[in-house]
Amino acid sequence: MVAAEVFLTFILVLSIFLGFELINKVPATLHTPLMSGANAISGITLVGAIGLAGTGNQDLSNWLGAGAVALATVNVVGGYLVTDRMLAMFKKKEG
Amino acid sequence: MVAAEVFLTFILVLSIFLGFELINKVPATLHTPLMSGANAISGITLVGAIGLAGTGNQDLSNWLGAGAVALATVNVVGGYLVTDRMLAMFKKKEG
Amino acid sequence: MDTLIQFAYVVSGALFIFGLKQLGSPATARRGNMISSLGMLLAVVSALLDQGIVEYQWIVVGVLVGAIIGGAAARMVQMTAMPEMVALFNGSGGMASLLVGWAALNTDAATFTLVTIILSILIGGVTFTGSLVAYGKLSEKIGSGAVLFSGQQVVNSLIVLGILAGSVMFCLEPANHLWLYLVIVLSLIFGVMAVIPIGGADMPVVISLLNSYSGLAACAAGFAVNNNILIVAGALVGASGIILTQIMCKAMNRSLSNVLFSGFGSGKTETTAVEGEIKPISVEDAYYVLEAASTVAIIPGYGMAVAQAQHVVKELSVLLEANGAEVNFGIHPVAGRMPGHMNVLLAEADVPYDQLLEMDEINPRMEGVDVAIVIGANDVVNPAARENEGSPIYGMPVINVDQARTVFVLKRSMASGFAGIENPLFYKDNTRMLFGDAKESIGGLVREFS
Amino acid sequence: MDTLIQFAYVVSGALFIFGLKQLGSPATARRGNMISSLGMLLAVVSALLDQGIVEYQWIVVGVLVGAIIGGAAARMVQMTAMPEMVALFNGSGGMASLLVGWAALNTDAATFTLVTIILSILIGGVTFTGSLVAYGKLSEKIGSGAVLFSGQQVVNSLIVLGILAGSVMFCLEPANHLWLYLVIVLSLIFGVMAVIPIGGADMPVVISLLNSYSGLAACAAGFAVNNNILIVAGALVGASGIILTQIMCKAMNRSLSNVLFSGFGSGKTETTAVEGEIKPISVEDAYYVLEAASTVAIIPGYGMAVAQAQHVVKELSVLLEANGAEVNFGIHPVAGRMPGHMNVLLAEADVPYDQLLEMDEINPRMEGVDVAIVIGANDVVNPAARENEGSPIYGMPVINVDQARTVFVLKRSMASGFAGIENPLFYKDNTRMLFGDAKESIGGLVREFS
Ligand SMILES: NC(=O)c1ccc[n+]([C@@H]2O[C@H](COP(=O)([O-])OP(=O)(O)OC[C@H]3O[C@@H](n4cnc5c(N)ncnc54)[C@H](OP(=O)(O)O)[C@@H]3O)[C@@H](O)[C@H]2O)c1
Ligand SMILES: NC(=O)c1ccc[n+]([C@@H]2O[C@H](COP(=O)([O-])OP(=O)(O)OC[C@H]3O[C@@H](n4cnc5c(N)ncnc54)[C@H](OP(=O)(O)O)[C@@H]3O)[C@@H](O)[C@H]2O)c1
Repeated sequence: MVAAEVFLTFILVLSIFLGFELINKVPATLHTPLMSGANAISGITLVGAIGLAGTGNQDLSNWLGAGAVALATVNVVGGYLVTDRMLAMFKKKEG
Repeated sequence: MVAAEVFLTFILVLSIFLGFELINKVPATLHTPLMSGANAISGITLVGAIGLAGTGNQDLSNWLGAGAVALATVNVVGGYLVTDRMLAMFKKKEG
Repeated sequence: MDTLIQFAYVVSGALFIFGLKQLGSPATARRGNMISSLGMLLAVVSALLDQGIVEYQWIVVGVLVGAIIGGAAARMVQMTAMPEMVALFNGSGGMASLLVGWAALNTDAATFTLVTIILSILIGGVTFTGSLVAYGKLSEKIGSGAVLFSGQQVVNSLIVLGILAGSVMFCLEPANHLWLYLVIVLSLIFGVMAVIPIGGADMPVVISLLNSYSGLAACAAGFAVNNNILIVAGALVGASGIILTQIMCKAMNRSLSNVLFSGFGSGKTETTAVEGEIKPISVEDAYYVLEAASTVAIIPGYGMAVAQAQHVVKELSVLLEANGAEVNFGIHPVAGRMPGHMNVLLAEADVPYDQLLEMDEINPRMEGVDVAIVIGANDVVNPAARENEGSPIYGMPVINVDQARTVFVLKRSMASGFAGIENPLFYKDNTRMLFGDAKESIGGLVREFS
Repeated sequence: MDTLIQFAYVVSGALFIFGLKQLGSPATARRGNMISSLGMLLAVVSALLDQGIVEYQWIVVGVLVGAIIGGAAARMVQMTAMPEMVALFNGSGGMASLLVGWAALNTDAATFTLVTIILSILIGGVTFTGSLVAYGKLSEKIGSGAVLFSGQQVVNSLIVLGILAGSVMFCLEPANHLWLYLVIVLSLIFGVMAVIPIGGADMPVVISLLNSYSGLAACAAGFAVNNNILIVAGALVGASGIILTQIMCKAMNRSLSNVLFSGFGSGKTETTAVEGEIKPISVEDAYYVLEAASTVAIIPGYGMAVAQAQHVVKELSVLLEANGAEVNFGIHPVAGRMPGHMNVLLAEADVPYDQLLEMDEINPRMEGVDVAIVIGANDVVNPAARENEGSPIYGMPVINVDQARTVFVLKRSMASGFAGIENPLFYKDNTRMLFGDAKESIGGLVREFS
């Protein structure tokens, strides 16, 4: 009965509010990792790209999808690794 | 394609997270109004009840719906009014 | 049109969220409540415009009846009776969810829908009777003690089993109404059984929890009638109730399961051996001490609500300030019978909210306080919680009034507070007991000052 | 199966949320990033299990290529080059969204879908080229100044009009690929045009904003392919980028539109009349002063990143502490070229994060500081922001090093910082300039100590 767009919009609105609440709490110390970590999450496009790159049709859509898979993966893998590398360096004073 | 239940669950999960983030910030001073204000919101069942009370069939469903309309309205009207009455009393020191 | 209505629900969800956000600060809280009510209005109007609705008369009747009852109750309730009021509204919301779930039933519904229907009936039913019992205990219409009897656990287990079995059978055979009725009746009974073993003073925790349940019931009803806004709003309420419950439990240093299942406050008192003697003081002598004090801390508790003393307390604080003293209020998170109870009462009496200090703010200052006036508070100022490992409230954070130079305790007798335990504070060297109804004692002080 | 996959997306959304929550505290941040990456893994695996997928070879090739590039880049990048790296990743994400939008196109799509497709192409394209230009400016592969030419506004307006017209025509005639290509090309051009008029030092703001856009592009792509998790994750990223942008603008006391449209830092310097004389100091003399200091505040800035001096700075701080001094770091929110830039560099050098004080924490203590060592910072310690109403950075909160007993400023010359304005700090009585590359100067101090 209810159209998918409605659900999607609802989800969008809720996520935006949630994003604001969550990010507002991150302290300045962590802003660079936050930036690269969020960047990695934006690689979620990968999930959309996978569906388009695996249709089996040798058409434009498929090639575009494959390209998107590669680019989004750069974002995901690079983003998470570099964030982890940064965060591994953050240490509390012992004792 | 995607089933409505999936969307609804997504919405549920997001709302719960959002609820926790929002409420956690409310200071102790406002806990009573928060409680009655939240209570008023839970009267949202009214929206569901309206659809059931207006079918025009003179059947059990209709009567149950009408009953639910009355009860939920108590919750909504009473809840918002009493919260407002309480909050109207909260004052900051002048000057 | 239908899609438009659905988008209106999105907007009203956003309004609820905005409203709750603004409820987070005293300066914007009132606006927040308005915004939230606007969201509700929008949702209701949208629901009314739905094309599925062919007959408005019963809706109008229902809304009128509900609005009159709710409006009247909200206008007339006394601020001291807030907890009871919230309990009643809660119950009403729960029953509404039960009815919606029931009404949404049609025999060719999918299993998923059937499950959500039975959930909304179950949670709604428990919320309804549970809230009524909580109301009864709070308003002392029924005995507020914990009701415990032998075999209680067996009975409860049987009820739970019955509910489970009934629910499963209902989902398998939705056409057979027997199962439906069974679950309705059992969930109503279960609501009663779940709340009677809990002592009257623990009712606030129960009410918060039931508040959360009423939200969850709305959620379940939302799944049953496939409506987003019920789910969003219900989940917000559910989260809010759970957080308040947690806050209270933490402030009492007890676990939720301890509150729900242990029958605390049911009369089994654990005596703390106390030494020292009780030193009563007259209103006149108390006046002389206060006259000379330059910093005064007022710590209100449940007794202030009972005595309805908030207005005279405000008067006293003004007089003390006029006399050159610095006056602060120290508010314990579980003082009274509901979270934020003291704040509401003092707000009613026009005490500005920035004069109310939370426990963590006032405790460090306590050593510099000349006179701490304890008004009908007992457990929340009990030093045994800090000192006596054997005390049932050991570990609960309290306001350390005993560190002030002088402590006045205003109460009617030596009776114990809700926790039913002795309070060594009353026997300390620097404590003076000002016996009598709080309103009268403070009134006496006010008269001395003016 | 399909429903199962969808529920897996719900779980992975929850994991992203949990992950971001844990990113909120240094102690749990690393775990948070893991949780978030777990969410990503779950989402990707679920997508792979989708029954619509018949051929895996191109997916595998794409993932391998991407993983190798991304992994290598992440391993090899220097911490000082973080901003450039993020810009590149950003661009890559934007391009991916553009391609997904394009690939999702089929001519019998509904108008709503067409709108979301064109949105994801548009936002993705702008993000892509915008990020590339930002990368070029930051890494100084292209001139970092603001590029302004006459008629720029006219050109930009024409591009925007072209995009609008193309988008509308595309939605009306999706079969005519001309409109699609027009929008793609124009949005790529627009990305360039939007970023070139912004000075190199404002790039961090631009990157944050583009970060936000890349999230929004993912959202739009999510609408286009009807996928919840894209929307949730995209919105979270969108919100995060906007908040970081706001924080930076606020810390610079400028509005976002001022950053985006005014070409600040494009060479037009506003001279502040300064009095006093410059007093250079040698490493040796600086050592004697530091030896006697009992409280030292270190204020790093962009120059520390340029000189890669973080490790010697850490050495110096350890030596100072061994010498009995209390050492704190004062971190301005926009020190460096990226929010949190200094924190990451100092973390790399093993400075514990509880030794890093934010501006609001260190400023009240500044009067008690014996020596403030300013390492390659300039604008963030410029007292003109506090004192000189005519200064272009007037009103920007700064670290008040001039209130310390003695200030050492380490920089190579009298050149100005990013804002291109004079710094009266250098002329104050209590300031000594220690000229030279920061790494060498500090290295010299370290040698004196040991
Ligand atoms: N606030 C919440 O959310 C919440 C929730 C759950 C449980 N609780 C529990 O409730 C308790 C609250 O502590 P509390 O210190 O506020 O109250 P309390 O410990 O219950 O003590 C109240 C005191 O007020 C006195 N009193 C009653 N009527 C009075 C009157 N008319 N004039 C003067 N005194 C009067 C009583 O002594 P007399 O009879 O001698 O006068 C009694 O000792 C805590 O144990 C807390 O754990 C609170
Ligand atoms: N962090 C952010 O997120 C962000 C975002 C947007 C804009 N900004 C802007 O960036 C600026 C940051 O301020 P800041 O004080 O950190 O930096 P700054 O004002 O740009 O000054 C950096 C100073 O470091 C010196 N320096 C450069 N290389 C050096 C080396 N190898 N050794 C020693 N000194 C060296 C330079 O002087 P010499 O050339 O004489 O050595 C320069 O004066 C602010 O204006 C801020 O608004 C920051």
